[in-house]
Order: sequence, then structure tokens, then C-alpha cells
Amino acid sequence: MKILYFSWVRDRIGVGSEELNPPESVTNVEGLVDWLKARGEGYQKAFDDVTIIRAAVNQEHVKFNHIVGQNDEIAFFPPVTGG
Amino acid sequence: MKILYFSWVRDRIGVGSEELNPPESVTNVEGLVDWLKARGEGYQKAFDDVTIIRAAVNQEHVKFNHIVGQNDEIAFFPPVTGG
Amino acid sequence: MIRVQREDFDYGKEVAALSDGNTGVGGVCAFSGLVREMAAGSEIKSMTLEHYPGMTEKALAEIEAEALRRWPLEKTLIIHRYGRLEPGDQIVLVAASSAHRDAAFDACRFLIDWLKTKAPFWKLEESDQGGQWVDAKDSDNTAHDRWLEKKD
Amino acid sequence: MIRVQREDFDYGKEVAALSDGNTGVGGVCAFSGLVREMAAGSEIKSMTLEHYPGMTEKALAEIEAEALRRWPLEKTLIIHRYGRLEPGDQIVLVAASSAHRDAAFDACRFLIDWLKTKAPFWKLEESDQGGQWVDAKDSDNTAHDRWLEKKD
Repeated sequence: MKILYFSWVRDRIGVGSEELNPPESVTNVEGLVDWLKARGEGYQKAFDDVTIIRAAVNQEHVKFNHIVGQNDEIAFFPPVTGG
Repeated sequence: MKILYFSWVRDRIGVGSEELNPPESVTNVEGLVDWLKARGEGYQKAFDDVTIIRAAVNQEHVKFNHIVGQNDEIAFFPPVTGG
Repeated sequence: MIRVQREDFDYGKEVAALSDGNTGVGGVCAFSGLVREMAAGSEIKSMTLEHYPGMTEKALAEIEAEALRRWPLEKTLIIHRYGRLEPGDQIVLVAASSAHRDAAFDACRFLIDWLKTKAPFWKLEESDQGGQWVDAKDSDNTAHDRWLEKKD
Repeated sequence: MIRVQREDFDYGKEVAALSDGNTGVGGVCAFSGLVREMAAGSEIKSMTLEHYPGMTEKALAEIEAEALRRWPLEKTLIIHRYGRLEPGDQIVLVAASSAHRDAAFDACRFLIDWLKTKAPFWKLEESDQGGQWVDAKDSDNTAHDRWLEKKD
């Protein structure tokens, strides 16, 4: 599973992307966030307030109940501010 | 009194501007139109349907009850279509 | 700024002047109108714009002043051409710059909407069928009216 | 057309391309966004735009397709820059050409409104107080929502 982080989510976690293999119990975005938070302080700080975290699966905006699989590309970031 | 005509109002009357001295009984735009219509066929055709005639006095859009005087510049034209 | 002219204008240069050297500008909205080839089903050879010199400048200046009164703008621009134009030619350019995009958009649309019903221009379209003065459109009056301020 | 690039762009040339050689175009509406010097009370030295390569292009293409579905347009354009920019620099350009001015205006505003809430960009502002990620604005969500189609 490829996981990407942007903006201050990346700043807090310390890497822009990583390949991870969460256990099979992780089936959706929400489960993935919970699993990531257990990986260390940076993750905990990044996902402290999930109301200001947005997710994309395979480059499409999704909600936290969206299913994730081993071959997906998942990204976490704050609300976007283009333009 | 300087009177100007634009677009098809000018085409029908045949001149773009003229100096005229209407009688003192002509006190507003409406009275001026009536007086002009008596001047000939071109004027009559131009002012045949006054609902599609607009007027300006001293370069400001006005209604037909607007007062006119000897030193005014008065213009008649169809609804404008700029842009 | 207001300009009424026969000559063409450089769109990019004119719009750039609305933000050049002003780092308070966050957005610039611009609208340009061009001569279309088809009108009312017939092919247009040329469009001749007649105007009322003096009154035109006055009307455009009033519209610009009204936009500056209504929105927090940095700069505004109205350029309107007159004379004989051909399909594809630029007729008009309106633009507004502001710190905020909503102000830039609203002001720009206001400028073109009011210009269409207040600036003394008339269009003569020439096609194979001869010359034809263009009628004012009801939709232009509707567009004008959406900017009327409600009276108390 | 969609472009995501580090380089600056030539505003006039890009907008001209929306009508060049197409005499069916009656109006072109364009909006450009620039880096402001002041933000939240402090003087900005630079703004660095980060984006999500791949997803950005996808998101912009979807927004453009939606605009073309909703309005009778001739052409549309979205150019968005990324990387380090300074006050006065151009960030984004959206434009739409159409036979009709209302379609050009509405589509142009739709493009920028949806881009702001859907395209994966983030802004890091640098001032004397250091770097600061810019928060998304509630007003951008409101602007986005005004284009939601009513469901039956």
C-alpha cells in the first residue's frame, strides 16, 4: 500500500510517502488512520484532529469509510487551498 | 437647440445633427418629438413608434417628460446596444 | 480607466496593467467581447459601431465610478471600440482587479452588464442581405436589472 | 485545456488562444490569481505551492469537463502553477470562451470556485515570522456550494 502525505501532515510525520503493509483488519480509511496513529508520535500529531484531515484513494477525494486495499494509493492532507 | 440623431433614427431623418428653434410651446422631450414629426415624412417615420425611441438631454439619458430649453443638446436614438 | 477608440487594443498588456506593481491585487477578472460571424442566422461581413462622442465617455465613467463605489477594487478598465470591425475583432474589454476574487468577478460583470444598456453605441451588421441595425436585447435589460440596488 | 506547471505563463497569449481563429466566440471571460504581499496581517516574502502530481491533473480535468457539460462553451483553460512564488507572481489562470457572455462568466467563475476546493494544492507562506501553511477558507466552500446542482 502506497501512502502519501502533504502539507503539514507530511511535516508532522516527516516523510512524503512510504510503502506500508497494514494488517488485514485495516479495511477502510478510518481503520488505516487508527493503525497509523499507533506507529509513533509524528503520526499521532498529524492525525490528532481528523476533522481537518482529508483523504484520497487512487487520486480521488473519498470519505473515511472508503474501502482500502493492498494495491491502493492513499493520500492524507489538510483541506486543499488551490487557486 | 442642438438636436442629434443616431442609428436608424438618423437614417430615416437623413441628417445626424441640426440646429433648430422650436416654438416656446415646446417645453419637454415629448413636445419636441411632436413638433419634429410635423416637419416631414422622415421625422414621421423615425418617431412613428416612440416606445423604441430613447432620448438624452445634455448627454444624460432622460424620460420623455424631461424639460428642454434653447441651450440644450438633445439626442434621439434606438435603445443602445454596446458591448 | 476609460477609453473609447477606433484602434484595436493589446488585451494582455491592458489586463496586466491592472495588477502591475500592485502586490495588493489577489485577482483580476476580465471580459472581452468579439464580433461573431453568425448573427440571427446570416453570415456577417462586418459590424460598424456608431457611438455618441462625449456622452459615451460620460456614461462609461459613471459606470466605472459606480463599480468603484460598490466593490473594494484596486483598478478598473473599460475599453470600447467604434468604427468598422470584422468577425473575430475585439469590440470591448472590461476588467477589474481586487484583493478578493468575488469583488473582481462581480465588478467585471457589472461593468459589461451596465455598459450594454447605458453606453450609447449602436451596431450595424452587414451581410449579403445588406445592412441591419442590431436590436437591443431583452436579456440585456434583465442582466442590467440584477445589479439594481434595492430601495428601502 | 489543463496545464500544471512551475513556469510562469503569458496571460495575453493564453487568453487570446481561446478565441483565435474561432469567429463563433462572442465573449471570453478570464480570471487570474496573484500572490498578495499581505496575508493575515503579516508581510509575505514568498508563497510555495505544493501539489499532488497526478491527482491535480485529474481533478482539474474533471472540473473542466463539468464546465463543458454545463455551459455552451467554445474553449476552456486552466493553468495552475506550483513551486516557490513571490508577491505579484501569477498563480492561476482560468478562462472560458463562448458565443454568449453569461456562459463565459458563469463557467469561468465555476472553474475557479471548484478548483479552490477540489484541486490538491497547499500554500506555505513565508514571512518574518517563519513558514505558515494557509488554512482553507469557509468562504471557498460556500463558493463551491453555489454550483451544486439541485437533486430531484
